[in-house]
Amino acid sequence: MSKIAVTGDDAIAQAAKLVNPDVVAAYPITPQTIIVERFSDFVADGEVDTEFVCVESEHSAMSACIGASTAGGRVFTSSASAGLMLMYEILQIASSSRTPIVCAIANRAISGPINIHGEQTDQLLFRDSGWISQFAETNQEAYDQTIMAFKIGEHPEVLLPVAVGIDGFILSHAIEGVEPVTRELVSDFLGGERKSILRLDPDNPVSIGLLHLQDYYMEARAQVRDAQQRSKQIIIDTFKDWQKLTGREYNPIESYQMDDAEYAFVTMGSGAGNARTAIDELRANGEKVGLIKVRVYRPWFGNEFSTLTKNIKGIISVERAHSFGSPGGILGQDVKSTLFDSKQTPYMAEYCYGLGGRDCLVKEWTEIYNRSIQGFNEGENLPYFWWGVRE
Amino acid sequence: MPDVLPTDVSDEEFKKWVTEKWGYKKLPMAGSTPAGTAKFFRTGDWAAKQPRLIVENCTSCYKCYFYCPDSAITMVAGEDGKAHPEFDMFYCKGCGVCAYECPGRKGEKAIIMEDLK
Amino acid sequence: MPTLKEYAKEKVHFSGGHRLCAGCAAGSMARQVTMAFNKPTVVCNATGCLEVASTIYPFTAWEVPWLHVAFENTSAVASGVEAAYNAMRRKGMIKDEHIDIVAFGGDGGTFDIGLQSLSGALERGHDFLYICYDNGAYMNTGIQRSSGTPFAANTTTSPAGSVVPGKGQFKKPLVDIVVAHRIPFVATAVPAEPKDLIEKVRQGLDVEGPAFIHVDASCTRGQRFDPSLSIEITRLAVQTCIQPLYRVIDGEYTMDRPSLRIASDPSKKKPIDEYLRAQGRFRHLYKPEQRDDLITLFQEDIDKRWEEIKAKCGV
Amino acid sequence: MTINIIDIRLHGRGGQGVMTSSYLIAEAALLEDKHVHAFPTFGPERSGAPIAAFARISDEKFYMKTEVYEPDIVVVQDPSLLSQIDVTAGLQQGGLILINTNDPNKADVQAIKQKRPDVKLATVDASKIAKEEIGLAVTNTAILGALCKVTDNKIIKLEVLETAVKNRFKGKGAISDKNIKAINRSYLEVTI
Repeated sequence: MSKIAVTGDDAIAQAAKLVNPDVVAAYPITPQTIIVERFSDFVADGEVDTEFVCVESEHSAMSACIGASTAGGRVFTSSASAGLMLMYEILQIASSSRTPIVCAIANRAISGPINIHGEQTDQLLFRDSGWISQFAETNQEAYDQTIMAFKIGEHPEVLLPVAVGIDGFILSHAIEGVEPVTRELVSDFLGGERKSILRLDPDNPVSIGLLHLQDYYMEARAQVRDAQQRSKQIIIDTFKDWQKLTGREYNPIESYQMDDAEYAFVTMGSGAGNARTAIDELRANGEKVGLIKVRVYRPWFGNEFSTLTKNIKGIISVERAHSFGSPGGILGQDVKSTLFDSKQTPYMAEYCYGLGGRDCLVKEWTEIYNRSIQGFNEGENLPYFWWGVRE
Repeated sequence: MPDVLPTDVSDEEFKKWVTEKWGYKKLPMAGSTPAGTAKFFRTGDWAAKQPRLIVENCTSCYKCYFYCPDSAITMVAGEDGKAHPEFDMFYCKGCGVCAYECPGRKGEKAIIMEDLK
Repeated sequence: MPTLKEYAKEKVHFSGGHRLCAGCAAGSMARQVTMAFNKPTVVCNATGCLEVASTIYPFTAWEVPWLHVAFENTSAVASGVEAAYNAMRRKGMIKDEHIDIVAFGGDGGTFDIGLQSLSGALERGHDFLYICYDNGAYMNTGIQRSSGTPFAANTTTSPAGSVVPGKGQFKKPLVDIVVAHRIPFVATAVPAEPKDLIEKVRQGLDVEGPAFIHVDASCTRGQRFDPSLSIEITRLAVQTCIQPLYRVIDGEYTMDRPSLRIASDPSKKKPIDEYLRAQGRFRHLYKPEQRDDLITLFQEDIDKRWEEIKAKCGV
Repeated sequence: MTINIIDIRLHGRGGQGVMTSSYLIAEAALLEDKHVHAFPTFGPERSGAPIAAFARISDEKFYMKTEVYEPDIVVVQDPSLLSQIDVTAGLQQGGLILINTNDPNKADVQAIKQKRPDVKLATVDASKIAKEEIGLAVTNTAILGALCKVTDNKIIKLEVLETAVKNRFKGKGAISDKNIKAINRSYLEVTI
């Protein structure tokens, strides 16, 4: 099929259309609005057979999603930033209720001060909630990962909600070419006609969401922990299945120019595009640098990450997110703790960049590289650094 | 092992679940539990008093049945063929609502509360 | 309409063994409500006494499918459940049968933190019945005031001190707020009138679209009275016209018999003094000295509301 | 390994459809199997405020996702912007600037010529064309015909742009034809 020109938001809406969820409960928030608007168009034009619940807040959006998913429906929603903050409480319950809700996120800075532009802190803030958390670099990835998210989340050994993040505006409002797939392909991929999976079944009544006291609470949480662990293999398998159908390769941890790399950038989302471009330029000048792109952030694929960093001298972790008062970045902490277990610990430099949508040019990525290498050559790790902040 | 709901857990199995304190690998998913399992939980030991029926004062008005908060009253046909309350002391918390609300016959209560012996 | 005895044949879907307080009116209410279930029914429950005490894992008193998510969102949860059933029924994934959906919330989960999600669900027109069991404070967490707490009541966050005599505000007119959403069915009820309550639940479930029932449910701990009096206190609420019983069907108000008797014979209307004296939460209105000023204020407010509701019901 | 990328920056005012222009360029380029990334700047600006949009086009796959700071081409949809902002900021040596104006001899247009003698300056009265052909002074489509011409159809071919316009206005009746007429006129009327 020839490519379609779509924004990131539109790509996600188109993907959700092919999946044809039973229920979409969502509340609009910039820069996610196009997803909700486009999906509303599909409902209005009869292109989907979905109950669209146009709720009065994100809190109710996620609550309605849990209700719908617990009832047995296939459920999709979408949010960002303050919206995710409002549904934060309920996000935790989505995973413990084992509801495979798919939530697309147009990542946006969190107030305050108020800002509507790209930043991943919003999605990283619920990293501990039991959600499977992924990021996309391009609109094509956003499209593909949205479809795959349903298969991963709904797998009987997983049954967890899945978040797919795209950087606000940089992807959400940017047009790129996306190679579409057919409804039939998606239907086959998701296992053909979906059977009823009634959980609130009047013929087989159960109670869900009970008060767990000291005697059972840890056991309930351990189930979510195990489901997260089990999801790793399912994610890998799902990515492979998708590749068989579309030829497009996906890995939880992606690499670029890593075969002979001595140094590596680590990042997530659209920033990886600029990193690649900088790497091309650096390589042209003889630098042995590569990129590790974390596509799946939770569960954390530590082994896959370690395999890539076996022979690496220095790691430059660059994230469009921040954590006040922490020893480093949010992603950076995962990277560091993974490296702690490896036999040869490389040097590490951590950067926070691009908060609130601030652009980071390709030449800045090169500067980040040069600065880091200088430090590594002096035999030092570089302390957590906010790139581009005026003093 | 795929996670499942407890739709086919029998009463016997549920009793094991509680007495053996099952671990997370055995427990159904999503903190779910089979419907109506509270019936196995004794709240009768909360009671300091217990109701006693004085059948000749009972008019089979059913009020005690509707007001009992604890499903501790069932209406059972007596020797007179009329329905009278029977108290399930496995559940009864001794609140005394039934006795208070009992209209009785000619001002004489059909249910009175007595100290538990 | 069936008689009370006939209702007694209906199955109760709320078992014993729950851990509500001895003499809890919410327990009586829940039992009566489930007697009205005559179709496949699903219950969504907001966090609160009823939820916590009826479902301490792995025990549940509920014999129908039951779901709890959080405190402030049970209307939204019910919205999602309804939407999913509609979609799955349309797609032929589940049996083509109607499933009744009942949502329970306390006064905290309804008047206060859950009001937004309730309003949203009513506006969207989901087909479900919301039952607010109002015991006049956050009883689950230790008797903190809610906007449903009556005037002058002593709670842990509106304590009767040496200067401030309990809650300074009158009860939020929640039923009026719900009626303003122009939903097809709104009613008030008390567990002291089981036939009336069960009828209303059935009626609320049978209408298409949202239905709402406000149940005055007493609380032995928070309102402070002997457990044996819990039903009597809700009866007093009706007799003093603090909780007039009526229904609003498609905007038409009808007064129900227990209140109608008072409307037609004003001598039957009890002064609120009887309601207040029966409860420890109003003790400061009588000791160390009787606060007739506050009791009069309270009475005037109740009288005004009673006249309003009589006028609306055309009696 | 340098990829040949054409960077375009479009200037206009909020409400004039600058975003649509950038999207149309991307949609047309995609019809020719090119690789694209096109997006507007987004701020709190409402109708009337000066805004910009970007389109990045290449025959080869590229990954870059930054805004455009050193454009090869600048398109100015609203002539009143010339005296208010520096539309030539970062414009590549020997680049191209296309301006919507009813008079190429106006002082602000001439000032750009003087300031940047190295760039190719083209003008077209897109407002007039849009008014006459579409009935609205919305220049976002009209000016793109001129862009095809001044780039010798190398970035977007006129007929491909027509297809993109048809796709975008599918099902909207005569609007599509009117826009296509406007594009064709600006293609013919643009002057360098």
